Amino acid sequence: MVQEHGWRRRSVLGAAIGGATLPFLGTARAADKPPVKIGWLVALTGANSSPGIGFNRGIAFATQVLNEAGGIGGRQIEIVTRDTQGDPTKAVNAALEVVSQQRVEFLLGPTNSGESLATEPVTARYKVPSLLYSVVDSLVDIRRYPYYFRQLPSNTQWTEAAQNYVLKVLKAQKVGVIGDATGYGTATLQLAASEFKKAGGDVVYTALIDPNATDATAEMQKAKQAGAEALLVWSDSAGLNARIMNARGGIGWDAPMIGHPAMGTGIVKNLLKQPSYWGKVYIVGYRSTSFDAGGQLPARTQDFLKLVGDKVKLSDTTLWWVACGYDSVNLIKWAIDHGGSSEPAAVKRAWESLTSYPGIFGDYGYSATNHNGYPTAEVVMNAADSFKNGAYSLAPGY
Amino acid sequence: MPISAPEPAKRETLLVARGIVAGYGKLSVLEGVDIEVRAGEAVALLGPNGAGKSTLLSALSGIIAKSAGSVHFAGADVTRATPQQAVRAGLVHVLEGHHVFGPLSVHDNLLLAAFNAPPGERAARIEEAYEAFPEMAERRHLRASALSGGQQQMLVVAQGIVRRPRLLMLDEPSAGLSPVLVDRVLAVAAAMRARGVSILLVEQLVEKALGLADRVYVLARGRMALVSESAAGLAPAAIERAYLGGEALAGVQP
Amino acid sequence: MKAPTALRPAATIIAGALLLATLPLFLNDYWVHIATLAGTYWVLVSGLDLVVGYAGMLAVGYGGMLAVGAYTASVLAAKAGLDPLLALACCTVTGVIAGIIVGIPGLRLTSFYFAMATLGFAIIVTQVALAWGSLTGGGIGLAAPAYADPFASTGGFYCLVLIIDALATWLVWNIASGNPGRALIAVRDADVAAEAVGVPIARLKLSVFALSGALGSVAGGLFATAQSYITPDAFTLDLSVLFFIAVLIGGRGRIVGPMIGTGLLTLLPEIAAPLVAWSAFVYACLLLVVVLLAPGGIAELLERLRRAPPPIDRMAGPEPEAMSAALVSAPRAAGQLALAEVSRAFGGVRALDGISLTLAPGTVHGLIGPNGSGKTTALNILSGFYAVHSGRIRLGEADITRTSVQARAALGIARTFQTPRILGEASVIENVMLGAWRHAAASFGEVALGLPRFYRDERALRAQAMAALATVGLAAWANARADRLQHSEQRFLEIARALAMRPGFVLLDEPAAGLSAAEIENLGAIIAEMRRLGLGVLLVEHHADFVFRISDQVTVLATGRVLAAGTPAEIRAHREVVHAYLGA
Amino acid sequence: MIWASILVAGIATGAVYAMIGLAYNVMYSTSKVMSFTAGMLGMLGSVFGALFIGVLHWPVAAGFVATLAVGGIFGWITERLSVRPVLRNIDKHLYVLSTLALALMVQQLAAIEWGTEPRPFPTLFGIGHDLTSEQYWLPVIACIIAAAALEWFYRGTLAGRAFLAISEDARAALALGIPERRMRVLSYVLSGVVGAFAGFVGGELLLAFFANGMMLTFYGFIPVAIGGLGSNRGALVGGLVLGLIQQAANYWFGGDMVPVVAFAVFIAILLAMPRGLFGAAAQRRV
Repeated sequence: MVQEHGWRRRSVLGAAIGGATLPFLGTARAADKPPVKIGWLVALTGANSSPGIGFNRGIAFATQVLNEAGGIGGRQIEIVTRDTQGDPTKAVNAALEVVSQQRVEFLLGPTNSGESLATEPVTARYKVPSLLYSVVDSLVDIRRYPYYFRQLPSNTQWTEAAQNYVLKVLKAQKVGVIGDATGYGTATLQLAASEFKKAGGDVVYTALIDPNATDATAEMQKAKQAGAEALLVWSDSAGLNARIMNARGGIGWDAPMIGHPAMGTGIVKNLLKQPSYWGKVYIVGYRSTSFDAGGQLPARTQDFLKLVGDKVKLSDTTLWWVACGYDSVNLIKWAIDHGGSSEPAAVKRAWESLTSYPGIFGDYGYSATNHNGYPTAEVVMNAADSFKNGAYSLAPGY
Repeated sequence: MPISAPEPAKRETLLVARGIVAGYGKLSVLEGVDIEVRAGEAVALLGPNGAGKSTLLSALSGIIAKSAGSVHFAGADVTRATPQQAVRAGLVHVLEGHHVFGPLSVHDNLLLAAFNAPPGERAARIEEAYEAFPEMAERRHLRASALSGGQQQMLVVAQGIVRRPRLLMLDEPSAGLSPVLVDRVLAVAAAMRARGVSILLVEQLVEKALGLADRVYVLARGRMALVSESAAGLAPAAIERAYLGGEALAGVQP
Repeated sequence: MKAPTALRPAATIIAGALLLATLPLFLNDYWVHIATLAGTYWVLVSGLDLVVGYAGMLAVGYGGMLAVGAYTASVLAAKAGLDPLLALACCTVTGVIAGIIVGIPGLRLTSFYFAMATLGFAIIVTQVALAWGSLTGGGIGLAAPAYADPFASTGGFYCLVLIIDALATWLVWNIASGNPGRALIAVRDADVAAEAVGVPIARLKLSVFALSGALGSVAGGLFATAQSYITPDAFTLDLSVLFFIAVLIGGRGRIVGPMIGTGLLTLLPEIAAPLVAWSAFVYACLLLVVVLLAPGGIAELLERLRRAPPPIDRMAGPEPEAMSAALVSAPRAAGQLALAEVSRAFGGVRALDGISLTLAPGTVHGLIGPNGSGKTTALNILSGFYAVHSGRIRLGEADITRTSVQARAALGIARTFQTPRILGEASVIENVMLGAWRHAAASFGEVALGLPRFYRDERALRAQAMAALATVGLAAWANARADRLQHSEQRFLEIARALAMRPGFVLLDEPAAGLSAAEIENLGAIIAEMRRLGLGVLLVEHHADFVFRISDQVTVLATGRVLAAGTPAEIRAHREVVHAYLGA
Repeated sequence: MIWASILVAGIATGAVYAMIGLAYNVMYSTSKVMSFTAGMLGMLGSVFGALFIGVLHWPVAAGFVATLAVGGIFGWITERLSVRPVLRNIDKHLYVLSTLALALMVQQLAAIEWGTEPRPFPTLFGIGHDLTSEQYWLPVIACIIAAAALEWFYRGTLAGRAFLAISEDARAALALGIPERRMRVLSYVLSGVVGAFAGFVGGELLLAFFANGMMLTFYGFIPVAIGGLGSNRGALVGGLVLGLIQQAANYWFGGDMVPVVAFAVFIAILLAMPRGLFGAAAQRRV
C-alpha cells in the first residue's frame, strides 16, 4: 500500500523529482530490469558545499561510465540526488524521502557532519547499506548502525596524521591548537588537543575563533608568545584559514600550520595577502592523490586521470573528492557483484568480507568488527601551496 | 483696522473649492464644504473648536487627501496637487501651533521656507521676512527652539512671507500670543493684503478676525454654517448662533 | 456567536486530531515525518501566535526557543537518564524561563529593537550550546531522546505530537478567546485603552511569553526526537523566519490561519524540492507579498467571506434603562474625585497651572475651554496617564496622586479617548468585554486550562457587555468587527466599554465630536442616566451648548488656569468666558 | 603588540559598524524607519567592489563609483518596495517585516549568484603593512569622511536641512512645500551610498561574503542603539565601543563568546538607557 501511494505521489511530483534525477536516466530507457537506486544526500548549495560538488562529480562520472558499460548486472544505476544545503533538518527530510518514498537500495552522504549525525539514526531502521561521507568518529557503530560503512578516514585518523607529522617529522613538541567556533571546530579542537597531550606533546595555546572574525592577529601573537612551535588548525572555513595565514605572515612568524584540508583550497589562495603566506602550511591529504618528489601521482591514479580525460573538471576542486565519489559507486557495484544481490544483508556480508579493494582514493577494507575502511597509512600530509589540477605534493619528510 | 480695497464683486476669484470631503483615516471631518477666496481680499474662517477649520486648510493645501470635491487655484485645477505644487502656485498654508524646526537656526528655518524659490532669489525673500519681523533678523543665528512662543509664531508667519504667497492661509496665528503680538502679526497680514496678497484667516479671536476680513465663513461640525459677504455688517448674534449650535449666549454683548 | 462552553472547542480539537491521526494509514514514513514536523512546529507557532499575532510583539527569533527545548529534552534524557516523557515535561520549565528572558526586554523595547533582541536571543542560544560542550556535546551534539512504545514508531511518535498539538491548541484557544486574548489585542492595537481599563500589561505580557516559551520549548523537545540527533547547526535563522512567517501568512490574531500557514510552509520545500536553493528566497518573497498585499493573512481572507452583512438599521436607539444591568450593582460612593492645585508642564510650557476641580458622584461636570487650555491634560491627569508636577489628586480621603492608571481603573475611574481607541479587528462585544477585565475571576492559568470559572466569567461578562451595548444602542452590532463601525458609533462603543468597567466615575473626552444632532441627543440621555445612577461624569467638550445643557457644574479653562467655575447659568453670564471664546 | 592589534582591529571594525549605523540613521531621518537592509548595503558594497575591481578588473576609481551607484540603486529599491507601501499603512510596524523580507531576499540572491564562500576583496592602494595596512586605516578614514560629509550635508545644504526638517516635523516640512517623498527617496539613495561605501572600505577586512549582510545588520544596529536613534555622533561612539568590546571579548573569552558578549551589551544598554546616549526624548502617547 505504501509503495502504491509513493508511486502515485511521484507522478504528481514527477517534474520535481525527475528534474533532480534526470542526468543519470539517459541510458536507462531500454533496461527491462529495475534500476539500482542510490540515494545521494549532499550539500550542493549553501555554506560548505565545495566538497559536495567535488564528490558529486565523481559519483556522476562513475555512474555514467558504469551505465555505458551496461550497469550493474544489467541494471542501470540511478542516483537520486537531494541537495541538503548543510541543514540537518532538510537532510533528515531528504533522507526519509529517499529511503521511504524513493525506496533507494543504497545511501551515500550526507557530506556534512551535523547532517550525518542527524540522518543516520533516522535511516538506520530501514537497513539501507550506506557509505558515510563524514569524518565524525561516533558515526561508525557496528551495534547501532550495522549497515553503515565509512569510506573516508575518521576524524581521529586525520588528527593522528597531523599530530604524527608535527611530532615525528617537524619534531615540534609545543603546539597551539586552533579551531573555529562552529560545531566541527569546537569538537575537533578538543579531540586534537587531548590526543596531542596523550602522544606526549605539549599544548601551549588553544583558541576558538569566530569563523567571521575579521582578524586573527591577536591569536597569532598569543600563540607565538606562548612558545608554540607549530599550529594545529582545524577549521573548514576558508575565510578564517586565510585570515590566520595572513595574521601569521603579518607578524612575521613562520611556525608551520598543520591541519584541515580546507587550508589548501583555491579560495584560501585567493584570500592571501601574499603568496608566500601559504608556505609551511601542511594539510591532511592522501598518498593516492599526492605528487611524489618527482611530481608523479601513483600509477593507479594516473590511469584514472586518463580515463577521466576532460570529462570532469578538476581545476577548481580536489582530486580526492572526485576519486572518493567515483569509488563509492564502484564499491556498490562490487558489493552487488560479489554478494550476488542488492539485498541489504548480502551487501553487508560482501563489504564485511572486503579486505583490500583497490579504489582510486585508497585501498578499502572492512570486516564484521570494523566499518572504518580507510587505511591510516594512506593518510599523509600535503603541502598546501603545491595545488595543481586538484592534487597536492607530499609534505617534506615523506 | 479696515483697509480700503476694491469692491468685492469686481475682484476675480482666486480660490474655488467645491464639495470638499476630507478627514483623518476613517473619520470624516469635512462633509462637503464650499469656499471661495477672491484676489486681494481677506476672508475670515471662524467656527468652534473641532469644527474642521484646520482640516479645511490642510485639504486645500494638499497636506491631507480629499475623498471628494475639487479645488481650483488661479484658474488651475489643484485638487490633486502636492503641497509642493500648491506652494509653487502661491497657495501657502501657515500651520497652527508654532511648527518650527527646533534644532535649526532661525535663518535655516526661513531658508527651508525658500526651498521652492530660485536659489538666487532666496536671500531677497528672507530679507523681506526680516523686514516684517526685525526681531527675527536679530536672532537669525539662534536655534528656533530657544525662541519664546510668540517669537516662534512670528517665525512661522515669516516662513509664510518667504514662500511669496498669492493666497496666505493663516491658521490661528494668535494662539498663545500676547495681545500686542497678536496685533503685530495681524498687521503684517494686513500689510500683505495691501500688496495684493489674499488672506484666508482662521482665528479664535473673532473680533480681531472681523477687523481684518472682508468676508466671513463660519464652519460648524464639518459644514458651512454661515457665509457673510460683509464682515462689518455681520451681527455678533449670528456668529454666536453658528458657534454654539443654534443658541445664542443670553444677555451678553460682546 | 453564542457564549462559549468547554465543549465546542474541545470537540472541534479532538475531532481534528482524530482525523489527522488516520494519516499514517495512508502515507509512507516520509510524509508522516513531514506531518510530524508540521505538528511539532505548530506547538511552537501556536504559542508564538499569542506573542506575534495577539500581542503584536515582533518576536522573530523563536528558533531559539526550539533550541532551548531540544537541548533540555536531550540533555535530561541522555545525561540524567530521565524518561523521555518526563524530560519533555521538564521542557516547560526551561521554556518558561527562556520565555521570560525574552519577554523582559519586550516590556520596554519598541518593535524593531525587540525584533533585533529576539534575533540576538536565537544566536546566543546556539552559541551557548556550542560553547557549553560538556553539557550539550558542543558541535558534535547529542542524541535526542527516543520514546518507548507506543510512541517509538514513526506513526506512534506522530500520534504523540498530535496529542500535544491538541493540548497546545486547547490552551491557546482558551487564552485567545478569553479575557487575556482580548487584553492582548488591546495591548497591540490600543495599548492606552488596555491600560485605561486596568490591564496589568507587563504581567500579562510576561504570562504570554512564559506560555509561548513553554510551548516553544516542548516543540523543541519533540523536534529533537523527530530529528533523532541535534547539533547547533539545526537551529538556523531560516527556521526562525519560517515560524514568524507562518503566523503572518496565516493571519495574526487567529488560530486557524497560522495553523494552515505552518502546514503550508512545512510542505512547501518538500513539494518544490528542486527549488531547495531558493527556499529561503521564496520564504522572504512570501513575507513581502503577505505584508504588502494581505497584511491580514489567510484568516482575513476567510473572514471576509464569512462575515455577515451589517444590520440595515444601523443605529438602534439607545436604551439607557439597560445601564443598571450593565453596571451590575450600584456604583460605590467612594467620595469625590478631586484635583487640588495641580500643575503640569510639557517642555517648559505650562499646560496646567494650579488647577483645582471636584467631581462628585451623581453629577455631571463640564470642562470647556479653547484649544490648548489644558482640558485633555486635566483628564489625562485624573485618569493617571500624566504625572503631576505639583498638587494632589484625591479620591474621597485617599491620595491617589501617584497611583498608576491601572490602579485608578480598579478604583472605578473610567475614561474614553478623543480619538476612539478601539480593537478594530476584534468584535464589538469583545471590545466591551475588555472593559470588564477586572471583573473576571479566573486567573491566566485557569483560563488556559479552561477551568469552569473561566466559562462562568465569560458568560457573566458577555451578559454585562450586552447590557452595556444595549445601553448605547449597539446591541445589534455585537458580533461585527469593531472597525466596521462608523466613527460616531465607535464613540458610543467606548462609552459602553467604560460602563463595562462598572465605574464610579466616567471621564469623557470630547464624546460629541463628529456626532450628528440625533446622536448628541442620545449621548445626552446616556449621560443623564449615568448621573441618575450615581456616577460622577467629567465631560470635556467643545460643544458648549451641549455642556451647558446637561452639566451640573462647569469649569472653564484658559491657558492652563481656571477661568471660571460654576453652574451653567453662571458661566453663560460670565463675561470673560465669552471673551475667551469670541476674543472680544 | 597584542594590545596594539586589538586596538587597531577594534577601531577598524568599529568604523565599519559605525558607518552602517550612519546608513541606518540616514534612512531613519526622513521616514522613521529602521531597516533590516542596512547591513545588506555593506555586504553589497564588498561584493560589488570585489566583482568590479577584483573579477572584472575595472580601475579602482570606476569600481568605487559603480559600487556606490549599486548601493544607491538598492537604497532606492528599498524605499520603493518595502518602505513606501507600508508607510501608508496604519500599522507602522509593518516596515520591520517588509525590510526584513527584502534583506533576506538580497542575502539569498547574493548567496546564489556570488557564492557562499568568502571571496577576496582586492587591495586598493597597497600602502602600509601589518597593523598599518590599508584594511585597518581605510575604514577609519572613510568613516571620518562619511561622518563629516553627512555633517556638511545636514548643516550646509538645503536638502540636508530639509532632511532634518522632515525628521523633526514632517507635516510642517510638507506645508513649507518641501517634497517629502522625493526627500525620502533621496535619503534612501544616500543611505545606500553610505552603506555601500562602508562595505567597500571594509571589504578587505570583512571579505566579500554573503553572510556579512545579516552580521552587519546586527552589529551595525548596536551602535545606533548605544548612541541613540538618529544621532550620527552616537553611532560613531557606539561603533567604536562595539568594535573594541568585540576584540576584547575575543581576547578574554574566546571567539565563541563574541556574539554573546555583544548581545549582552546591547540588551544591557537598551534596558538601562532605552534612548541611547544621544537619543531624542519620548513622544506623548495620549
